[in-house]
Amino acid sequence: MNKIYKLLIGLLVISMVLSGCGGSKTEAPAESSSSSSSSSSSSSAEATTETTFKDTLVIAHHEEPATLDPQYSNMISWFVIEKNIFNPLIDYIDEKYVPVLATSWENIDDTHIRFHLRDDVLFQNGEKMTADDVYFTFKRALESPKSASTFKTLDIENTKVIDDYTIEFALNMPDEAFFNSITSGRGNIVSKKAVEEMGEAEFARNPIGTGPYMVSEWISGTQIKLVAFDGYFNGVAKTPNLVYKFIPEASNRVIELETGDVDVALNLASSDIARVRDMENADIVMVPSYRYTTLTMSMKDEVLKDKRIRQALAYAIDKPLLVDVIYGESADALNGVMPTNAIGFKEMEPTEYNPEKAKQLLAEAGYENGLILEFQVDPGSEYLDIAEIIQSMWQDVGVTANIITMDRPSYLAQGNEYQISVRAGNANHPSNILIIYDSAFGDRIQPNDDYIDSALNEFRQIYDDADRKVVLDELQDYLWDIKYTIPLAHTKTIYGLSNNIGNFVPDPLGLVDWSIVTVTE
Amino acid sequence: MLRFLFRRILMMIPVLLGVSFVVFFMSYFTPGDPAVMILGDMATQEDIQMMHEQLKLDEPFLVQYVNYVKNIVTKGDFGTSYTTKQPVLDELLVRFPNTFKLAGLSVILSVIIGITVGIVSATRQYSILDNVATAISFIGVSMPNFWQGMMLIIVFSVWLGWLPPSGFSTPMHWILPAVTIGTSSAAQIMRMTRSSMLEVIRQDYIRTARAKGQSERIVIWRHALKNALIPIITVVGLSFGRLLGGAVLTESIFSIAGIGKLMVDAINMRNYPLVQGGVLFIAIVMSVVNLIVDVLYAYVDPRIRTQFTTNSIRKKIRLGEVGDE
Amino acid sequence: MRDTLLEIKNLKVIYSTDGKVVEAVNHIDLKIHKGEALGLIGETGAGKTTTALSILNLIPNPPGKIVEGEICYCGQNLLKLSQRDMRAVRGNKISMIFQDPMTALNPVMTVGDQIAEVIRLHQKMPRDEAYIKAQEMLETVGIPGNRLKDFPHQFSGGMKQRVVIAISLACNPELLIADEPTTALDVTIQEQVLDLMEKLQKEFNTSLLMITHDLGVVAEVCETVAIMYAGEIVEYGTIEQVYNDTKHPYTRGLFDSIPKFHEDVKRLKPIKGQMPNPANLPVGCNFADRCPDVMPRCRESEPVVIDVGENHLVKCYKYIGGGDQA
Amino acid sequence: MSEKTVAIKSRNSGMMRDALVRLLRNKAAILGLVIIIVLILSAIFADIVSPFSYDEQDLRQRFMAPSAEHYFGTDEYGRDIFSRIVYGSRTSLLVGAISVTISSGIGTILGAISGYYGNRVDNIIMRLIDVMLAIPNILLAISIAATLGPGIVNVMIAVGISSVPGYARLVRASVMSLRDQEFIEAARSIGANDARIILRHILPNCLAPIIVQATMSIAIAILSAAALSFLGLGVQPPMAEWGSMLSNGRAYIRDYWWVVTFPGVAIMSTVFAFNLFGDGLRDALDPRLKQ
Repeated sequence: MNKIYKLLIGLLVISMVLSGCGGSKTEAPAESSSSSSSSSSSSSAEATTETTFKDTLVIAHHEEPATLDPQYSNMISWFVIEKNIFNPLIDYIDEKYVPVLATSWENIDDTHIRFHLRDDVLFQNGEKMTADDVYFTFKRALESPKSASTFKTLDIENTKVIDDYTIEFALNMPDEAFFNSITSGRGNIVSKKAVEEMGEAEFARNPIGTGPYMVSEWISGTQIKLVAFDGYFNGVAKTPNLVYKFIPEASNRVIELETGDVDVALNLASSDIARVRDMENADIVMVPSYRYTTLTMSMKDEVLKDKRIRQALAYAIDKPLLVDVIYGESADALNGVMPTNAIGFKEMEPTEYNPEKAKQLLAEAGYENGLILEFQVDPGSEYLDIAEIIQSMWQDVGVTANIITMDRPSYLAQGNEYQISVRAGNANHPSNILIIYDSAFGDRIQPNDDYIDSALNEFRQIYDDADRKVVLDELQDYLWDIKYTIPLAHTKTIYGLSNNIGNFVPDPLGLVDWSIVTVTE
Repeated sequence: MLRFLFRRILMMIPVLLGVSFVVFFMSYFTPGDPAVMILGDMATQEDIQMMHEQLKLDEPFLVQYVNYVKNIVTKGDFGTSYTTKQPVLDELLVRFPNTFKLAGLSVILSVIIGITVGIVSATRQYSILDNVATAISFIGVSMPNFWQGMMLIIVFSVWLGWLPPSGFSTPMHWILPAVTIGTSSAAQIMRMTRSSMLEVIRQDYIRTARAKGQSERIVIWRHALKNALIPIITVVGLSFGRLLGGAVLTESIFSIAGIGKLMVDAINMRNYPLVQGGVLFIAIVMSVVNLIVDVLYAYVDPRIRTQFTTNSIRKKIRLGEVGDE
Repeated sequence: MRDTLLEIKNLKVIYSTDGKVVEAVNHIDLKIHKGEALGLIGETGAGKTTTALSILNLIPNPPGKIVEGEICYCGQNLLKLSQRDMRAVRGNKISMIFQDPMTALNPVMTVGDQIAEVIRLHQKMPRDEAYIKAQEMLETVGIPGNRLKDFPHQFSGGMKQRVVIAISLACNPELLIADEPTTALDVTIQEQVLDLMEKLQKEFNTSLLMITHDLGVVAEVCETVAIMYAGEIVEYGTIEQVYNDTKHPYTRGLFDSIPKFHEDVKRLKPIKGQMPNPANLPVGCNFADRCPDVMPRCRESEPVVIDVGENHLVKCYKYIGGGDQA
Repeated sequence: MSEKTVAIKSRNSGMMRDALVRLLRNKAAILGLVIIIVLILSAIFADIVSPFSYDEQDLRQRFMAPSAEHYFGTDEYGRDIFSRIVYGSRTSLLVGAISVTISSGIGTILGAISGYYGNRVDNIIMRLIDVMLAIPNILLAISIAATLGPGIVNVMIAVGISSVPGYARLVRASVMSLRDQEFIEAARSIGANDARIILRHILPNCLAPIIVQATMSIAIAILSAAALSFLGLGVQPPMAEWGSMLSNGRAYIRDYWWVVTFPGVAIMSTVFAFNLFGDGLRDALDPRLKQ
């Protein structure tokens, strides 16, 4: 699992080197300024250089958030901005939970967890952050339809504020996933006073958090401008201004990077990787995300209930080719039921591409003369591309998949009234990833499989890593074998970075802390 | 004329009621659940139920509609956006200036180009100039906006570095989007001008004007153009109206915060208050544009002018029994 | 003899469409003297209007083109004038009344604008004065001056033609070309309009080229007359000469085809056959196929124009010696 | 009586024949007609004309530049672009033709009635048109799709209906400046009823703007169909359709020009052909051009 860690470090080094290269490419007289801009803030051993920093970092973002209120957010692209305005109690870095606003925590028993908070944290309105704010944050999370299910095990009635800097969470049941939940953006701590004074609608536009930046100007549909919060507990941000420009077209984010109008372009398309690499002033940084795509089949469907058919469909997909065509280098073929960097991921033996075997299985199931299926596709993202290629691959084994597209709301409104579909998941905790197989989850797959239901319920209650792994591994093996879904690809998050960016630490989801990043002129 | 204006403005009320009802009806019976759209496909049933309550989606159709209209009439409240929780009116008003500017600029541009080229084309029918203009207009109308927009960005922003690739804040930002949109409208206006002018310049009164010794320039621009204007005004009015409803692709490509993308996003999110508010807003704008077009008709063509005054005295006027005013 | 105002010499006009060439006007010669009223008579398609438009150099080009000849006005060839100089002639020295008053006026301009326009073009005068003059003109043609601001659609056909006349006479032209000015009007109005034209022609001492197919109109208004057939002038002379001493068989045919009150004729005698296709004119005399007096040589070569006395010109072999008499 | 009708008939057919002769003499119109016929034939005989099938993928031959094997190159799935354009002519021509027929048909009728009767009728119809203008065609397409199910038919109807207002206003404007002219009075005076006056006397005189608008809007129809397809409301993949080919190719504009260029050229030549033909038709049908 420290593959990712290595990758992160590697990329960091690469980005440093590249930023160095960028400097030398300009052939400016101050050749030595190329010497790692990333470390220049602290180490100025080389007295000859005088690196100048830009006061504004401009980021091309693909989507405008509807709100910057963390408990009312549910899109990664919104959390990307909120990351720089708020902080959670703890974070998950390098496969372990690390303190942020909390200094330490302990399990009192299976259902009670006590957090000790930092006493030096200020909100951007000047108020001190206390346990009251934390309590308030989680209480409102349970009132928000966007966060309630994330914290469904939290028993807010019995959660107690012990003192200003201590809070004890009570849970309905033992829940290891709770830690993961509070690291998610929905667990970002908001200022109780600010919310109550402003009201929700106003807070959504001018949020008050504890983070390094605060909103200074939000021009709807155009950009959000953040300014550094000088009372940030973790040290004032290196760059005073942060601007998120909303540029919906991926190719235009690339152009902005090329023309130097932005310093960073988020969420680039795989087709743009080569172009950015060819640029003199910018480069690509790629890290595995938590996003994976998978083919889902409805277990309410009589045909697909037959495991042989599901297996046949899996054998008929040339996964490496599919992933290469759709994603190029921006994703890897996924052999497992979770993204490879998810907590507790188990790598599986790849299902070989074997059309003969597929035909044979179909014949066994009574479909030697072919099979007609409906492939319902959400027109967004890459789903349609995937469907078209799979359609063609299945055609070779006699399976005709009729693609039906409709607008996204109609698609979602159909619930589980479908045969086959493609979806993407975006999470790193097994509880959140595998919930799609849960009978209680309702839509989509609906296997109504007692084993899965009990295993899902069981493992999140185990706090011991080793014990949990046993249950989880077994569940993953089962899911891989039973093939309610055919996992396809694990995608990467692609950053386009201008060479003047230093000290950049990529995040799988794009939740980059820009306060530590430097931008040279 | 004043009475006519007053009557037309009064007529906007049933139009707006009609629009709001049709849209309300459509949105209510269109598949798709705003709660699911907002929460995403990972939402649980409880989340969705909670959202339904917060958005008051469970009320019957007519109750929702009546409340909606009542809030507008009594409080001027167009509701709040499901997604951003901001007042719908604010959301629209932030974006409208951009849309208006973009529409206005591109219409001005396309009128100047379209009418000039159309006239040149008509007066030199079948000349090389006419053929070239015709060919360019076909390209203009069949070239997709996004393609043209991308090409303009690549040439003028990336290669030449003259103009900014996106945004809409300064006049420099306005050029590329206005050109992108203006091209296809210009092509349409050009074709319409050409055809209309071809009709007109064959008329006897053009020969009369020439026989007076009037210069060709004035014959074309004063005598002929004014007669050819009616269909041109119609097309210009239509494309201006259409553009005020937003130009989705161009807005996306140039990252302009306009009505078009707002509306498409709202429809795709089933953000009904915003959809309804937006459609009402567009309806008002369209009605005003159409009213202006009708007034222009009357201004340009005295025969239409008499039709807008009442019917009974029209006949008398034509018989020469009473004066016009 | 009065001075010559306009002389058309050897004029040839063709129209070419789709590779076919139509000889609309074929080498005609015509003179108009100062103060003279000349009638140009012919069937539809004989080339009358083309001749008239040639004088103002308003033949639509393409498809039309003046290929040969001169049109001399006060000694200068109008066809050689620059566009600019030609415009100074149009509406000023020579003006024209068109056939259809319904379409000859611009529907989107007031009649005042349309009259004042020609005045302002040729007589440098301020706007206000031009409108006063326009009002006078309107009253001259018998329309109340307060209708200056009315639009053409508010006038009846006869009144529109009066407006057209007002426009054409506004600059006191030396030559007025009237192209079937009464054809589109009903009979009572016709009479009024003709009277008006005649009166104004005398009053302003304007020369008049009256184009019509109506022999009666010409008799009423004109002193001299030219008969046109298939792009050529076949007979020319004073009214007396042509009407009382008709020479050309075609002219005779024309007279026979209209009712006469003083003669008791049982049946009208229309001219048999049709005018030859101008795109495909026969060798010899164009009228040969329809001529009651046709002779063999009529089909072999074209007759020349011959003066049969006191400038009475005829283009017919009957009057050229050396041939067999009919 | 019967003789009379025969006579009228023969005169009518004579007029039509004249128009046809004029049309056939117009070289540009013939060129347009030939292109249209070629397009229609290739749509009908797509299976024979195209070297590959529209959905035949070769994932190892992606983004091949135009060559002897693939005349127009291959797309992101290694499908032959030429074949897809040939097959695409089926959907695209249908979308263009049907939606333009819907919009020009309904629009012309509404506009003619509105302009002819004026006053209250005009007011009611035009306010209805204002309502239609305000409703975004995406919303319209979604509701149609909701009633009829997804597919190309919705697109045609939605695009068709959403451009009705354009025709209605255009025709209304022309009719308004025509209806008080003398020839209309004349027709009325000989006892022609309103329908006859509108159909036989007024509409032929405002054909020019209708034809111009119709020929231009074929391109617009094809392109808006693509926009709807992009939202999942249009043709169901892998069916080929020019507009969608264009918009799907947008990501490759800078790298593989042929992916967007050829569908674009296809749309353009269609528009071009319909315009040439439309212009010729207008000229041929115009009685004033006879001499």
